[in-house]
Amino acid sequence: MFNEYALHHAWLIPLLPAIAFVVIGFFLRKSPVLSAFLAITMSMVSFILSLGVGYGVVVQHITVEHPLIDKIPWVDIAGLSINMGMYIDPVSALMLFIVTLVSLLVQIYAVGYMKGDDGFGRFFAYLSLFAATMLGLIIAVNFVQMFIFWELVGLCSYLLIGYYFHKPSACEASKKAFMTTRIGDFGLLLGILLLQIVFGTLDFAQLTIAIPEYVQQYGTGVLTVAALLIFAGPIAKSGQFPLHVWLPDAMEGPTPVSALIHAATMVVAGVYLVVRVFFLYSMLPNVMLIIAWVGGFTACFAATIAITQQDIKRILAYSTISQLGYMMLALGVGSVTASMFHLMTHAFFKALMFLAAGSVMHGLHDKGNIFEMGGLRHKMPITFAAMTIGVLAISGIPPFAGFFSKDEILLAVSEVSAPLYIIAVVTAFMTAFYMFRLLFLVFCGPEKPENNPHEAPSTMKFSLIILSIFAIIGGYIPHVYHFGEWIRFGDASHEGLNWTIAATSMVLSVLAMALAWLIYGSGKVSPDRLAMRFSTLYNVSYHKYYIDELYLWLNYTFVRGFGKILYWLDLYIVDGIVNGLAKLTYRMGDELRQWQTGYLQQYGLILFGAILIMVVWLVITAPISMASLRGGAY
Amino acid sequence: MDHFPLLTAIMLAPIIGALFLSFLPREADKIIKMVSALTMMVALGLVIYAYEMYDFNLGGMQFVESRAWIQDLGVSFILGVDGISLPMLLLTVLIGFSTVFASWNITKRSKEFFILLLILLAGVTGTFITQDLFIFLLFYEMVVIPIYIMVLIWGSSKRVSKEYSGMKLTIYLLLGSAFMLVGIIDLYLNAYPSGMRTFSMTALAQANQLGNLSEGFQIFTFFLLMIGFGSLLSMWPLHSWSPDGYAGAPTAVSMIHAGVLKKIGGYGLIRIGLLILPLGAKFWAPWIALLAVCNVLYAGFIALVQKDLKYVIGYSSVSHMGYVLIGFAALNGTGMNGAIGNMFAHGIMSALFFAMIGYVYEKTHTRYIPDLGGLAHQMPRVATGFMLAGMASLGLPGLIGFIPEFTIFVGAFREYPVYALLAISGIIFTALYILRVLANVLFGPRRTEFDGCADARGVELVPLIVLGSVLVVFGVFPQMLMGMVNSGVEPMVPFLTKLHAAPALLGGLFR
Amino acid sequence: MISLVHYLTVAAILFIIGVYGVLTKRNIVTILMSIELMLNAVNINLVAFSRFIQPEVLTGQVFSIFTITVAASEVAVGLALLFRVYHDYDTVHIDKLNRMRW
Amino acid sequence: MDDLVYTIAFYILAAITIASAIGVVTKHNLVHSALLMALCFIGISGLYVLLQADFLAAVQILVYSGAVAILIVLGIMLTQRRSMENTNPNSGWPRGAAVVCALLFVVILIVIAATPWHYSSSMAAQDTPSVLARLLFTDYMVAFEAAAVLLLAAMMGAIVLAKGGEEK
Repeated sequence: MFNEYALHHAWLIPLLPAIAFVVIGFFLRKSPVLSAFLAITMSMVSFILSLGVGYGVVVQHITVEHPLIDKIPWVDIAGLSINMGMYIDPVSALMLFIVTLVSLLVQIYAVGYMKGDDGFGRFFAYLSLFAATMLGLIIAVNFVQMFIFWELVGLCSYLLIGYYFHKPSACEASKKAFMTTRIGDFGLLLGILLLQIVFGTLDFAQLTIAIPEYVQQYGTGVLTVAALLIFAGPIAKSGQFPLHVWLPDAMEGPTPVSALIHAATMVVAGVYLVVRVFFLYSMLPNVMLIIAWVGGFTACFAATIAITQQDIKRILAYSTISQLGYMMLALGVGSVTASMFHLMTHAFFKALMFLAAGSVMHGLHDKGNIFEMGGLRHKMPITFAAMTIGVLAISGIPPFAGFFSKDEILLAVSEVSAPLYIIAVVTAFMTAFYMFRLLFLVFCGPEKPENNPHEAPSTMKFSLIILSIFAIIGGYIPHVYHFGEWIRFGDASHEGLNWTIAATSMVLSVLAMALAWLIYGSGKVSPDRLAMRFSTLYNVSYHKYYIDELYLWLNYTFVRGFGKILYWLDLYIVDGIVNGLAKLTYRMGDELRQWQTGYLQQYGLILFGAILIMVVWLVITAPISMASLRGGAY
Repeated sequence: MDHFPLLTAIMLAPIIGALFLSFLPREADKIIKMVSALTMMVALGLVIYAYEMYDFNLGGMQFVESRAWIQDLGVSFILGVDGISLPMLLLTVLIGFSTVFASWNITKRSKEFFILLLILLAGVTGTFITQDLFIFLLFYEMVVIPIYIMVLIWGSSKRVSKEYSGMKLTIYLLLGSAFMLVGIIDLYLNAYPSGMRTFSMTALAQANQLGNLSEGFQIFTFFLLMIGFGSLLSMWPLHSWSPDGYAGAPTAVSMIHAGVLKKIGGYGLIRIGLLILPLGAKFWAPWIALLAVCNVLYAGFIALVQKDLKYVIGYSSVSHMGYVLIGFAALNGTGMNGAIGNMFAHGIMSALFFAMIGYVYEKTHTRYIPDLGGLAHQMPRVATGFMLAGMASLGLPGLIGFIPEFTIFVGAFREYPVYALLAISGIIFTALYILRVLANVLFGPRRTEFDGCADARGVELVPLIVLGSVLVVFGVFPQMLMGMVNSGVEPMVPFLTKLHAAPALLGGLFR
Repeated sequence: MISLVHYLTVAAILFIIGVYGVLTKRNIVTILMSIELMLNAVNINLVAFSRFIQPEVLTGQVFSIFTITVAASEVAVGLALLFRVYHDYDTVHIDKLNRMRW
Repeated sequence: MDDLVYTIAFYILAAITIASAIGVVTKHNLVHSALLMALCFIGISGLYVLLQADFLAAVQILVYSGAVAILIVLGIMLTQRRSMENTNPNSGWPRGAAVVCALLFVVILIVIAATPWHYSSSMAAQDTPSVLARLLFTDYMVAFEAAAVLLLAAMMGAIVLAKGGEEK
């Protein structure tokens, strides 16, 4: 009964938070209690509905091959018709569950975290809007709907990163986020247009049928281009190299936002998009290879940066980039299952870690540098426990969630490419290292007297505890209950753990933990000395490979420089011609007005003279004869 | 005339208002403003009624009124609207209604200001509803003169003096109309033999099918019209009046100018250029597409480095007109739909932008971007308007700009993949300059020097609410706009298909 | 026999003398007088036409009467203007009144 | 006999008219010019008599030789303070003007000579004043009234102009 209702009213899931946004935005902004209450209630209902959807998917045997689609026309004009609707299959049901869950928990958390902030109502309005747009993206039935909500989540991200708009750094970060993703969107839009031109439709269900036929008939040339262009969108949105630069800066937003948007949900939209259009990518092995390499490179690259960062949220941000790279890698080697599995577990443990980090910063009055922290485990036991669970999960220690999903990915990669497998393993090692580094620096060691930490309020603790539970069991339960049979592309992948691979990664993680303890926990090896020793490497990593600087330079030199040159052209050439013409007219008038002597008699003389000349001229050239000159007969 | 002359009433409402105003004493400031608001409200109500009553299934010209006027010349007073002109009409009165409120704080010679404003609006309304070229020109000239006076008296001098910008604006518009006039007379003389000559657009549109217009003639005349309408639409390189003109003009004129007047250019290109001279349009379309790309990118880049708010939006509107042009140049139903939709969308967003800039300037007395900052602290409502307009401008889905732009891209990509690709890259630069403006003007630390600046309140909010809600509602339910536009474009689709099929020179289909 | 041509010739001479006066004299009064001469030349023409071409209808003479009326008004206004000019510029010479130049 | 008298009278009157007209534009003394103008007008009225326009001849003497000449003299009186010597000088380009006038005259003569005039043989109207009065008050009623208004306007204009505006 309920699952039936939920399935056919899944469009309510995004609509309810949207209503919350409108109501809060227009009426409740001034009232923190009411706006939080409304936002959380709507999220709660959405969550329950998506649980219903998930249950419905299971009992009604809705599979990836037989999705439930419902749509209504939105725009219908000559040559283009766009529908809006919902596309329910196990993948989107899973995403609905993840997003509504994390969003609900983050909103509850934010009640405590944002308490007393001036823009409390505004914050919840934005969060609701985000939830609405993200959920709309998940149930998209076609590329246009996907693109629309894709852009809108970008807007929410922009608004929320720039939430503290009085901070110049936040403004810059929000601008950067929007711009960087916009570049990706450009590619995405082009790809979508290309598909529209080729197929005349952008509907996922129709394309699923049309594309294999097309490939059989015409080959993959155009489709490769389209697929690569579309992949530009995920590159930007999911922070893949080289458009990852916005994600660390996005940490200027409030921490709940970082947890919700820039860790758990929005940034995985790119992964989700690739999964959604896997019917396209699966046809194009070359593109898949590119995706795999982009993902693998990003994973390793971001990890190397994370090692030397000092800001707690930045470390987590680079870790997010790295993990997103992992998911892309999994997709690139063709395993939707592994990718989605990791997406889910990552959402749990990364949100958990971000919320724990928020709790730390909340306790330390917005201090972010991990070297200024230490010994917090005594004053903040719950936060400590939560962070520990998160770190264990991301490092792939069994039986925490990350272990199972990571293993799945490594297994999938190892079957395709050895170099990528090595990269993935190295990344796993580095991940464990920098996560434990963070954990040891923040929570172990001596307490710093200047810090006066206090444990988080109860709403924050509530969310931490719930997410901790998911981070613990979120890997094992799905693993046991045949995750891969539901979430897949093509045939169900194999079950069970490959113990060689699992053991390798586990051993490496433990080694990394030991190394981190050696350097940052026990103090046996001084981190400063290491930094001095490998100063070039350290600096390059610390400055994120100078990519930000490069982009800034490119922007200033080329884009703005070009703008300046064109403006000069406009002012002095285009407008110069216009003004020159005006000046020419003026000059001519100036010359001609000299003839205007003011002597009336001169004018009269010229007048009569001219009349004479005209008469004579007319007679000579004889357009009028003498007879007509006479003026007729009288 | 068995039904109520709706269109005449719409056009006459501002004129009657202006007449009424001229009898009011100049001290009656409040009453003058209220009368202006009232007349525009009547016009708006009538247009919304017309929009609602328009029969989609029937399509074509509706609410037609026809009276003979100068029979010797073949001029008749024909009014009528279809799916192309009705959105433009709605745009005109929406913006007209908002401008009255955006000018609420004018105290200097307010009587003259509102009289001129209403005359201007009546003129614009007339150009969109008339079906006779002669009357079209008549109304167009009626528009130009009030603008000149308004810029000179109520304008502001920044980089260029208001005299310069007023002069530039007017001369460009008159120059454009001179080309237009020559083209139209040319057309008039050649379309039909003496004795059958007429200015009626419908009759002239038949002339091509009858084979009265040779291809060479069409190419030449379309060129004249292209220059005329192009300079109105600020087609590159005839655009340079636009930023300077907006910078000098008072808020209301900038709003009307960017919002509606430019659209007369696009409207004319479609209604007169394409429908009457299809072969000319086909010949010139690739060139228009090229110029459109220039518009988009060139103006977009320049907008990046501007320091005056109005210049940013001025160049931005030049850039957006590039999308309209490329949509037109695609010469297919999709592109045409997008071009017309985008004209409407751009009208609303640029008017909102200029209204907000007007408020900012009024309160802070500066438009220089580096001097501004953190205005979201003091003026959250104005900031909301700015955000809405900015986001619509960079084509955010869910606001009015997205669907038309997307439609244009679909239409143009099919015909000119390379041009379209370049034009689409404009979305990046648009975002760049819009975000730069938003960040530098609205965000950042609170500046104490603006603490005294009050947020928009009372009637000042009307433009924000009216235009903002149109922005959102038509964005969320685009079919409300696109359905109407489509009802005007759909009948043209077979015509356009035939045009595409016609060989480049001397097509048998058109003989 | 004196015919129309004679009268027209006399009128033409008179008219040309008037034109010459208007074109050459400095004094505004003389210019006014020359204009009167021209007007009279026209009157002679009108009356002569009336006499020789349609003697039974006196339309030409009626026109002459109107011309005389207009000429009288013109003289009155012209002289008034002359007084103004003399009062304001202290001259009656037309070549001094060349302010309407560049 | 009548013809001869008529011819002689015409030539004498024409000579007076033209000679005095030439005097108007050549005399150096303005007062002489004015008086010669009056003489010229009298000559013209003589021509009117020859043309059997007796009413017009009377009007010519009254209006031109009387009113206009007086006005002109008054104008001279009010604008000339010093001696009357050389008050009517030439200016500009007398030679050029002479050439233009001569050519113009030639053109007019050609036109007059080339036109085939169709003379009417019917008798001239007698009792011109009553005929004219009938015409003026029937066919030319509107024009007549307009002329009246014109005169009134001219009078008011002359007064306003001569009086001068409010001195500020």
